[in-house]
Amino acid sequence: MSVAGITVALVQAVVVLVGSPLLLGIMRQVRARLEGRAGAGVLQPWRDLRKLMRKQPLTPRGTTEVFRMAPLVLMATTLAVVAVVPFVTTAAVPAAGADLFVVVALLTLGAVALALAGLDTGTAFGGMGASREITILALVEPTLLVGVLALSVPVGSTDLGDIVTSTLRDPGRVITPAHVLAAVALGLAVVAETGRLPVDNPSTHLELTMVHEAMVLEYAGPDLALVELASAMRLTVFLGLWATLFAPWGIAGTTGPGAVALGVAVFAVKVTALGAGLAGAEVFLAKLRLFRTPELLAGSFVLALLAVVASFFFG
Amino acid sequence: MNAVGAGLGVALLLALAAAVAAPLAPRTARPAVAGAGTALCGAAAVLAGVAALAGQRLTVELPGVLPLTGLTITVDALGGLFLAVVGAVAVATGIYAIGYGGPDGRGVQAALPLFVASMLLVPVAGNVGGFLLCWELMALTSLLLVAAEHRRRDEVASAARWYAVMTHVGFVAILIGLVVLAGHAVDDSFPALRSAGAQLEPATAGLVFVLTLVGFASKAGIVPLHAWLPRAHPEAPSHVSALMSAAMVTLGVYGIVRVGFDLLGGGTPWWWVLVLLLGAVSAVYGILQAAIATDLKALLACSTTENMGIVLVGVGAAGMFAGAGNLLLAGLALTAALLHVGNHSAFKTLLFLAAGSVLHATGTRDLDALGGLRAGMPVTTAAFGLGALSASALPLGAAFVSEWLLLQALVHGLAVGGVATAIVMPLAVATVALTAGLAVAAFVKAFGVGFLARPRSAAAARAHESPPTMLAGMAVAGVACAALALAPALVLPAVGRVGGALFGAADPLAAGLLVVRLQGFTGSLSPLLVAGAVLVGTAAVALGARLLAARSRDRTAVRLWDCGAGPLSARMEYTATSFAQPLQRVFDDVVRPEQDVDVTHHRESQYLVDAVRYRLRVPDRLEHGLYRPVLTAVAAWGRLGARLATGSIHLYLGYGFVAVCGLMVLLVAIR
Amino acid sequence: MVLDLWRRIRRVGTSAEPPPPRPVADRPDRAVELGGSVQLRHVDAGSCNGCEIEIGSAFGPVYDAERYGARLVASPRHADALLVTGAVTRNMREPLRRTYQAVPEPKLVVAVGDCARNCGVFAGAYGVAGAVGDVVPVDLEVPGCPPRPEAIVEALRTLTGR
Amino acid sequence: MSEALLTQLVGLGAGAVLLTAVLVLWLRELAVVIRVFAAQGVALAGLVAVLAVHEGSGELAVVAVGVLVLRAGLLPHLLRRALSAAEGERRVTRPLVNVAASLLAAAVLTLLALAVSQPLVALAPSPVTAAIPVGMAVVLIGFFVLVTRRRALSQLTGFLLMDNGITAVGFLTGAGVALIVELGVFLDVLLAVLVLGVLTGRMRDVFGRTDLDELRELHD
Repeated sequence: MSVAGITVALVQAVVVLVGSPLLLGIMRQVRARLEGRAGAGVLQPWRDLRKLMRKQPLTPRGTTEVFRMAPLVLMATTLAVVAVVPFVTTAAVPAAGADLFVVVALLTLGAVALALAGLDTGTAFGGMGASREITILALVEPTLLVGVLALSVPVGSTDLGDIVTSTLRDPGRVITPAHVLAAVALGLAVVAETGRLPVDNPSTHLELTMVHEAMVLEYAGPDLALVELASAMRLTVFLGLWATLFAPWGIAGTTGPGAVALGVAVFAVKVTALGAGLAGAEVFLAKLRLFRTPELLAGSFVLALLAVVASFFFG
Repeated sequence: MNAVGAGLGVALLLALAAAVAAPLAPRTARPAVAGAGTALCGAAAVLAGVAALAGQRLTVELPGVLPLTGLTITVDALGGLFLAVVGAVAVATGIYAIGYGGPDGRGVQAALPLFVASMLLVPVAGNVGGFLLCWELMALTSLLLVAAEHRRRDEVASAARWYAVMTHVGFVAILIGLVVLAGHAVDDSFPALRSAGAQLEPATAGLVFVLTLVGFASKAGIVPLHAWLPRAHPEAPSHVSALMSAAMVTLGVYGIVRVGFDLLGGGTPWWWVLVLLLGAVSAVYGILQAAIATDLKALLACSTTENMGIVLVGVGAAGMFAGAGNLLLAGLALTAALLHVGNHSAFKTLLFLAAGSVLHATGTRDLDALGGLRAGMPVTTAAFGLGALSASALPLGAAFVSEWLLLQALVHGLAVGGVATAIVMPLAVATVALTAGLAVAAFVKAFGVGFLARPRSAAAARAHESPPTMLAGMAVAGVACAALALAPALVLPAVGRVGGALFGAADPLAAGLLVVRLQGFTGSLSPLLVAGAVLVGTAAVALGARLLAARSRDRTAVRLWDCGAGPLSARMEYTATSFAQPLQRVFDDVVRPEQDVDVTHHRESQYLVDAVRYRLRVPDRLEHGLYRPVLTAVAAWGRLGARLATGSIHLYLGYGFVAVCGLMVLLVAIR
Repeated sequence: MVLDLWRRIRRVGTSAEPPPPRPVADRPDRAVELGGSVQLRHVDAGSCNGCEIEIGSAFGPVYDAERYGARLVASPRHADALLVTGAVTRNMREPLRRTYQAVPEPKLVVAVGDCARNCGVFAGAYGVAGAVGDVVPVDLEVPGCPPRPEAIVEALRTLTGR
Repeated sequence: MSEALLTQLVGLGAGAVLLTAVLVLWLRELAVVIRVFAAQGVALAGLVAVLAVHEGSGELAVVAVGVLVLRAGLLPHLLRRALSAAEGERRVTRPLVNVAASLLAAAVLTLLALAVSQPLVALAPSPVTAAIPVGMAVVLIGFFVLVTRRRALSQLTGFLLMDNGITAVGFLTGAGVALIVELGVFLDVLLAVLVLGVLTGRMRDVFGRTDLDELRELHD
């Protein structure tokens, strides 16, 4: 991994770290406006984080190291993914690591750490959240990997860098049925993984309807800040991955400062647009019952499978 | 006499010595003698296996040992691999057995080293007679060990019965298959079989393959022949469960590879489609049972079925690729499968030993009654955590590397064999993916519910750490897991050579210590870098959080948030059953749980509920569907036979006499 | 169906009223420490639900308390301030105290409504343990039975300072 | 038009047809299902139009217009009328097989269609014939809908799905379906729809619902 590679990785890490709360703020703002409210402003998530960092850290009695470590692992896995994925430029992707299977597995590892923390608290809500999160996680996996298969067949590699460069080389591929189907399938998978509507309602106050929130009910102060920040970053990463796979334009091919700056700008625009669109769509959606989500995921799986078939039979 | 011969000979001698010494030793010393002997024997076997993997060969003819055929010992790379795997498992379990003790009857303690010795002989037997002898010896000794505690618990007896019947049905299938094959060869040595298998007409070859596949699959716990596995493994003493689940089961895979690729020379594609489909079904079904199981050791046993299924997916894919003529990809798929065999042995040993130590400390295997073990037994908790991480195919875990290789093989194989692979591979990928997801669920449940949170029973609250020898046994397995997870390059080149050699292809991958790179395709993985990134990231985040957090306020312990009401009791915690409930409900059509709710009303008024009892059973559907009819039929035959057997000795002798005369008449007739 | 929902949104536009001038009341310095972000845990210590309705409308589109950086959360661990309504009943005395203990420092308590301030009409009634101030330290009080949403919003703004 | 562009367009059209078929299986609300069916008609017409441009045959162009009018206009309209006549019934279908399972079944059916239609494609390999499996898959999925749906109306959509699939296969095999044949097909489909519409009406009069399970009562 070269010096340029390391600098690019750092740039990406900083961009996602600083930008993801802003993305969250924008999405909340869009929602607020569509609901006829004024909204707390784009910077509000950052204010929340700053305040949480200043607050007193608490350790509930009876919890183990797992509870303490989970936020750190969640952040670390997300950062590791951010460092290797070619969000900004394909030139500096490390030889090993930008593999799509590795990326998916790393993101799963973070979610698993948080689920273990939820079980570790020993409260009913923690266990409930963990159980639901893991169930959804298990059912999303086939869609993700089969979608990866569909994207990697025409390229002959599961390496993100190769996929992006080859898509840039012939942009027509983006409107082949394989790509369209895969885009829809992975879009659904992203929604499920990031816990947005209709799979999970991130702004619910009812414990019994929670999935992700229920696992973190025991966290307070800096730990909670880490969890919130990491969740925002995961959202950014998933949206960014989707954009990188299906709209790779603007990703630089070199590590020159100008190219990188442009890449950062385009990345920000793409992710913001996706986030705003997602938030806008959420206004029209109601949360699915937990036991209706398998239908959604089965559907996305079928689309992914059809994408593979299409990529084989229509090249 | 080279290193292989020396290692193997020493191993067998040590095993025999231990088997003789253990019964003679005083009752208290028996486990120590048997355990130490087993461990040393395993160590010697590992040396032999490594030497064989390094390229040494050995062929010994022992005509006197066995009538008619004699016993031929032939050690090649494939055999060496399984020799090393079995030996390594034996080392860990042997050390563990010293402290675990378990049932200390003479026979049982003598059987342990014999079991290991027979398992070591199976992959090196070089002729049909010897192979079958070792296979049967392995079955018998393991049966002895499974039945060890039959006096204490009835389930043990029933489990042993199931195991005995199924393993012998499998043995008969293998016997017929290999004898049919040997019938076409000049003698029963494997080289002769090899040359005979080459010019066998497809129908016969297919028959031989299917027969042996049935036998070996029943040993490997492949659906639908898995029924004995979730019975026998939980009921056996834990170190025996580890030996069976991590070592013996893998020999089924050895048999399939040896017969299918080596002796029959690849055969026709439909064989391998069959193998792949069997593997896929086993993987999903096994892990689904594991995900909803609440018995810790039953969960591990089901996950064995799952892992063997994944291995068979790899083997089947290798066969399909080889049939399509892409030997490089075939080598890659088989390498992935064999590496997964090794990984599975490592983490399954660790998991079963940890589960044994839990059983030892709390006396229960029921996850719903465990929890909060972190406080009482930190080392066991850490060990199980490591094993669970390795088993759930997540980065930093051992299984991740092999499943990554397998997925790479499947992805690149999509277009290799035309429509056939184009239809099978996506399903295979989906299967592996679903299996990985459900494995995460199963092991998060096992670790999170079993070891974290608060104890759910008095026994779990009183749990204490196990004696040092048991911890040492776990440590050995743990080190193996960590090594395989972080530096697969230690073993991958050797395994790759085995995979490539079977198809006469080049090494499918180049494994540097840092990066594992596929040959012929772009694709590389660096477990070390991934682990490093995660660990460095964790440290960095922790540091950053410390710097940013307010220094004025330091971390304080508070009571759990119980919504302001009284203290949370253990009954309010999520149990394994409740954790698995969503999955069980999603897969309702597959697992068909039987649940009944009975509400007893209050004496005064039926509107006041006195108590609600909810019972949930998840029976094995396949078993109900397939085995019940067979069992009832067998029972009917038994009643029929009872009519012949009236108990009069003369009648029995009469049967024999009539039979002999009839035979002679027949001879006269056909002459 | 989606379309006419969209049309309705277009027709209504933002229904939030323009923000009134920032309140002049002096802020508790623990509130200053929070820096413009206050997350609230609402505790019903024995209220008649009048105050709940007003709180609900304070967070509704018209008054939109969220625009000032206040937010209701589901767990006291996430909260900076407790929003307590109603006279504290015997059964709620201990839970209220525990909820207060569960909030990490720095923490504040807002007593919403007359019952919360001085038991209102329920003063001395059977089962009433006292006002909120008798159980946990109160930093801010919102008078009224029930208090108008404007008053609640004003109190929240003195906490967030926006 | 160029080979590459043809491949693209045929691929897109076929993909759209298949996607709509899957959606019919996925969605519960009948009104939405009918809308999706109309979309499929549009996609089918587009496919035929692409072929027409490719072969430069005016006849095909006419057929394309006909397909558009009938399958995107007339049939959905009839279905919608039948649905509005079914006022008061539950407008949500209750399939015999749960949705997730039927989606997986659709996946398997697609793979099956691919397997069986390989020889057909092998006869004349071209970007056009490459899409034949999709037509097959739509036929199978339509049949599946026909088998697993309770309500007469949703079964009707299944039947029409099958017909769309058959039409698609007909055009893609490049057999150049004659205009007259196509018209004949149109007519008898129309007839079938009308007949079934009338039947559902009568059923409603007799049973008050169009749940086909009720027909069992006719046995005795």
